[in-house]
Amino acid sequence: MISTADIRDATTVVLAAFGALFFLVGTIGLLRLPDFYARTHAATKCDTVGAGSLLIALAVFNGLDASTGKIIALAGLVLLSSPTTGHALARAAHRTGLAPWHAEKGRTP
Amino acid sequence: MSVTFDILLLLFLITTALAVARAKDLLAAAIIFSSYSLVMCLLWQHRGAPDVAMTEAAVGAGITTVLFLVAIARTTRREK
Amino acid sequence: MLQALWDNLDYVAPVVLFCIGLYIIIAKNNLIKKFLGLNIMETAVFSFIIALGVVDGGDAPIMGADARAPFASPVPQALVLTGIVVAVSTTALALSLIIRIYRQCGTIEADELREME
Amino acid sequence: MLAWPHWLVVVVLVPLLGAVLTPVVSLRSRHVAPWWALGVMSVTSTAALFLILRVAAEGPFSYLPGGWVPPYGIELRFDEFSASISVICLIGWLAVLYSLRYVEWLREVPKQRIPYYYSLLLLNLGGMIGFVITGDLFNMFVFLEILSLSAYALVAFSGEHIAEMAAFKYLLMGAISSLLVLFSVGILFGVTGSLNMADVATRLASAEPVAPAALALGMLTVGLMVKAALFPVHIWLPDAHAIAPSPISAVLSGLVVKIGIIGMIRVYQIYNSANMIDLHMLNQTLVWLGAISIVMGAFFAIFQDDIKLMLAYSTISNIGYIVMGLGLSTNSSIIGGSAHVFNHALIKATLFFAAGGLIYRTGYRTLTDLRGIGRSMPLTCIAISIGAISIVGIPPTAGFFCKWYIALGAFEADQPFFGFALIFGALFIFIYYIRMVNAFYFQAPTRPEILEVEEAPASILFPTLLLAVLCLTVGPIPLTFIKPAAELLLAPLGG
Amino acid sequence: MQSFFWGVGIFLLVNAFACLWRASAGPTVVDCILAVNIIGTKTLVVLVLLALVFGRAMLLDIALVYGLLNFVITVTAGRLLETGRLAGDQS
Amino acid sequence: MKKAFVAALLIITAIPLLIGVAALPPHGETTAPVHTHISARYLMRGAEEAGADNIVTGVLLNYRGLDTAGEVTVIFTALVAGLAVLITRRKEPGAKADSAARGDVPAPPPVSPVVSFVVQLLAPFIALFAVYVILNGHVTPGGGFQGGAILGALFIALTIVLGEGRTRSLMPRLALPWMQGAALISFVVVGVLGAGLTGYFLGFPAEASLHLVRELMMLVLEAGIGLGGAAIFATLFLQMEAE
Amino acid sequence: MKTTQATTVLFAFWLVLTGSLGPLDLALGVVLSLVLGVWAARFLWPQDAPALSPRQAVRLLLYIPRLLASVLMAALQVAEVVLDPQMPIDPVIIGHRASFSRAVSRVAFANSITLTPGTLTVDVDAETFYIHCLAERFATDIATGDLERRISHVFEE
Repeated sequence: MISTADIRDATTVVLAAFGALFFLVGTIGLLRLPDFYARTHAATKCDTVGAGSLLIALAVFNGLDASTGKIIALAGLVLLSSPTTGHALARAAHRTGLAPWHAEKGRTP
Repeated sequence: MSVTFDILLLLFLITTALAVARAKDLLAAAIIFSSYSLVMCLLWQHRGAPDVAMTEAAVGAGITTVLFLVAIARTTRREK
Repeated sequence: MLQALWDNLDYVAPVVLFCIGLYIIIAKNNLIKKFLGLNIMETAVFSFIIALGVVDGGDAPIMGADARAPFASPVPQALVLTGIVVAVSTTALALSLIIRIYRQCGTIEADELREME
Repeated sequence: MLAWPHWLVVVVLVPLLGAVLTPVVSLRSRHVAPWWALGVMSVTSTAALFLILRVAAEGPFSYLPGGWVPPYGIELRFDEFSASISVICLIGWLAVLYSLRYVEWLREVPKQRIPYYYSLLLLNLGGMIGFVITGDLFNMFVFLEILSLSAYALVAFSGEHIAEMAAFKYLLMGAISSLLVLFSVGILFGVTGSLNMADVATRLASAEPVAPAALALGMLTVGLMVKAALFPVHIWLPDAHAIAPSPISAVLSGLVVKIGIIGMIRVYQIYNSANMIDLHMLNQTLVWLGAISIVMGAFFAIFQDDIKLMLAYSTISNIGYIVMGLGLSTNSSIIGGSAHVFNHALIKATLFFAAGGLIYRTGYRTLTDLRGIGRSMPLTCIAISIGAISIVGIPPTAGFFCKWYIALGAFEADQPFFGFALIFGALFIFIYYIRMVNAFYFQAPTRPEILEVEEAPASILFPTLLLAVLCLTVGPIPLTFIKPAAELLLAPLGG
Repeated sequence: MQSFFWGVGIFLLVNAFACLWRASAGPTVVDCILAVNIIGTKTLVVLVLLALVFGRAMLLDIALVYGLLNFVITVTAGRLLETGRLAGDQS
Repeated sequence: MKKAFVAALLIITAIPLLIGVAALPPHGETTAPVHTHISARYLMRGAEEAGADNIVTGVLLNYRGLDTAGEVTVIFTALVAGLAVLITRRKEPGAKADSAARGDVPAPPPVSPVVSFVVQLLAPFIALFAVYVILNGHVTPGGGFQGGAILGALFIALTIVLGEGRTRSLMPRLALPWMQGAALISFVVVGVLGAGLTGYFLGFPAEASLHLVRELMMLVLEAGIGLGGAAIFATLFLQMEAE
Repeated sequence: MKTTQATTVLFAFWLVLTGSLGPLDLALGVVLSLVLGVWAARFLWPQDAPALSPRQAVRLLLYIPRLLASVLMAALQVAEVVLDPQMPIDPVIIGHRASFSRAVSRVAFANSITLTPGTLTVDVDAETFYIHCLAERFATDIATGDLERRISHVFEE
């Protein structure tokens, strides 16, 4: 017997696992990538997806009530602020003269 | 699970505190301090103190850090 | 003794943090760094006081439809709220002083300032 | 009037509210600020007067803000020790009056800052009053913070070259000590589950583990020791007190360091009545620290040329007297020690006010530069001399009675060594004050122009002389007043 | 479900722990700010998880506060790094 | 030498602390004195006695109202102290042409338009959220101080993206001291009102007929603390930044 | 127009926050969102308001799924790069000229670039967007002006 609660739980688990996976990718990216700009790529994208899908998972789990709106608002906030901070930091780095890493030289010029 | 979570948070706290001690760049130290406050906020949320957690998030991680940033902007970033 | 320390881990961790903060204050020369250390100490003390009010499996002391006993003690939380405000006030004043010191002396390293006196 | 219950909350909230409104009233003209502060202090002093009359008539009483019975709400409690708010109000009032001309004269200070000066001064005084009359441990911490924060800023106020550094040193040590106080309030709360002092005392008596309570006691002692500038942790004091504007030096040296002592008295009262820890070892430590402070403070003071620095070191040694008196914990030494809290406040305020007067007129602050000033500013110098003989402890001045009682206590406690240390310290103090008086009256001026200066203006001279007269006359009064309270200190709290 | 949420929480916390290494090791300050920002995002999700585990919807407010302030701090720090001043001058 | 001193000091601090805290009543058990004495009553009857579902707010504003009055005074002290330390001669009213005096310092480059836009887009929402936190402090976590801090942070963010000139207009000169002192002033007003109603300073009427009044008194306190906190943080930031 | 829209959105946010329909809460919400809406429209957004006409709002709603899809793609691509032991990247910074008349479209463009695979907006001048690409090939979508057209379709027309 599959009840709606089971479907809800399954969806939650899948989405949450998906989000967590992307968080992990983001972390690995942050640790592994060679320079700041590349790390920002990993950070902004994976965090947006990770946080977004985890939050949606939680919203699904929560069902439809007042607090779901808050979770959605949070997801929206992440969707808006994550690329913006990424851009702000990249700009700061660029303006202070941090040069990007190049593959052929294998190091920052 | 809850206990593991707790111990992990405490470890996290100690590590961040040590990272603050270690950072040579004051800006980095102040920013890491904000994440220390944040973890503290998480810990208090976990301990059933949401009011304090919110205050810590708003004041400890927010206002205090910004004040530190202003002070760093007005003085110097390097620690000798 | 060790068993007692392990049982009271939530009290011991603030002590460790307290000592780290103290270490930063004593060992570091930079005034802003010293104040980061002081903030760590303060937060450690707050965390100790919060830990006093914890109940295993306790809920936040906010009554309402979805509240269920037992509750954490509200008094330590009220104390810490006040304490946080005090801490941020101290920090604000100290940072103002640091800015002025830098204006006047051009440095915020304690040993250089001591030489200047 | 006497029975009106709200005086107890008026006396603490009026200065605080006055401080908050100071920037508001001085929006149009900054010259309103001092008069406003004077008015606020007058109201406060009136309230204090009624309170003291009431406590003299009917003994300790309390007020419950919010109407909650003690362990549940905060209790403001007025007992004989709280009568020290009389000194706070008196010196506070005089300091405001004194600042009227003095602060305008400070060259480094931008005029826009001046309203904030009065605001800070009122906050400081309000914090002290609150600290003295509260009966709740955490409330005590809050008021401690109000008064400390304003004190740090007042030290830095003069804007002189190293003022900010002195203030920062003070702030760093003060903040750590406040933290220790908060930590121990937390521990006491953890052990007893209460914050009201009387309630903590009764519950502490039956508390099971002794170690946390002992730890709290130790931390409270260390924390309050820093505020009181006792020997190993006194290093912030000389700079801070010497660099602050003179009226502030008087308030800091006369009143703010005493807050640490009054805090200790309150805390030991809790532990005394709980009777769970043998305080003997702690007392012995305090006596030793007090003795070392006496000798060290006096010794360093001898070598100072700057009069304010000299007075600052002398504060350390006088704190030593008080702590020694408390530590000996015999009846007469406690009476002497706690009476010295009052008397030293008067004496030190006189000295700093007078020194400020000299600096105001001449612009010099070292003994070498001020030689021969006695001829041109006779009244101020008489005030200094009265303060000097009083602090040395020559009868019949205020200082004599206290030191006599403390020495008596040392012999009573069968520790005559400390009695001798006390006399030895007094000898040192005698030497450096003689040096000062000698320079003012009997040496040829190094700076001829100081013979031309006038006597200080009335708003500066009046507080100085008033306090000098009080030094000569009121010495024994605190002794009689403090006696019942001192007996209370050895007896359980709350009866 | 409770234990699953705890598991996810612990997993995210471990992740955040790893990010801390980047924050501490640098090599530049921007890396540090970025890492702390990411720790902030992860922790925000953990805050929401805690709110659901405890079953108190009101705890979501804290996550919202933190989300907003994390943004403000990062922007401020970036600005400080970029120009050495904070207040902008857009007249 | 110094290292040995530091190590010694840390050890003599740590050992007594550890011994002390190890002997405290076991962590997390309901039998500890913390839970059995005053907290028990607060939890049992606080919601009706103090009139706030959030017991912490009840304790802060009602049972221990004087502490909170002291707390807002502390932060006001920090403001006054900061101003007293930071105001320098350069900013005297006569020298209005301030920017001319600083002419040699080039104006800082503007913030990235993206950041600026996003902050401006979020600003009204943040403000609304802050007001929500302030006004709902008695039923949800939060309260005047937290909301004030959020408002302060919003002000700071706006100053960063818009420049000081445009945000200053949020703080008119004549109203500013009132705003900074709002917290303690509202405490005194409510306290005196309480004294009139119950006979005790800061007393909150407990009669059922006056519940609305009690609610209103709490809201005034929260709003005062929030406004005061925000104004103080904003002023401190501006002053430190302008130094 | 601006004010009405801002007020409506703010009121919706207030409903989400309070989650209650009590008359007091509603009245408070109306008053607050009115005040804040007027403040935002007059003070914050005097020139470049983020207001949208109904048609643009519909287009925005249609655009968001595409954006989410491309974020997902971007995350997968990062995962591919990160989990590959060789790390096949060759970063370059390119400049791209795009002219928009409204601030909101510039911001949307910049953030969309950041969220699409392999690209990151580093700096924005009046007209030029400096874009950091993990590899040259990721920039094609932007270089052809595809994204730009989509954005102007939503916000400009």
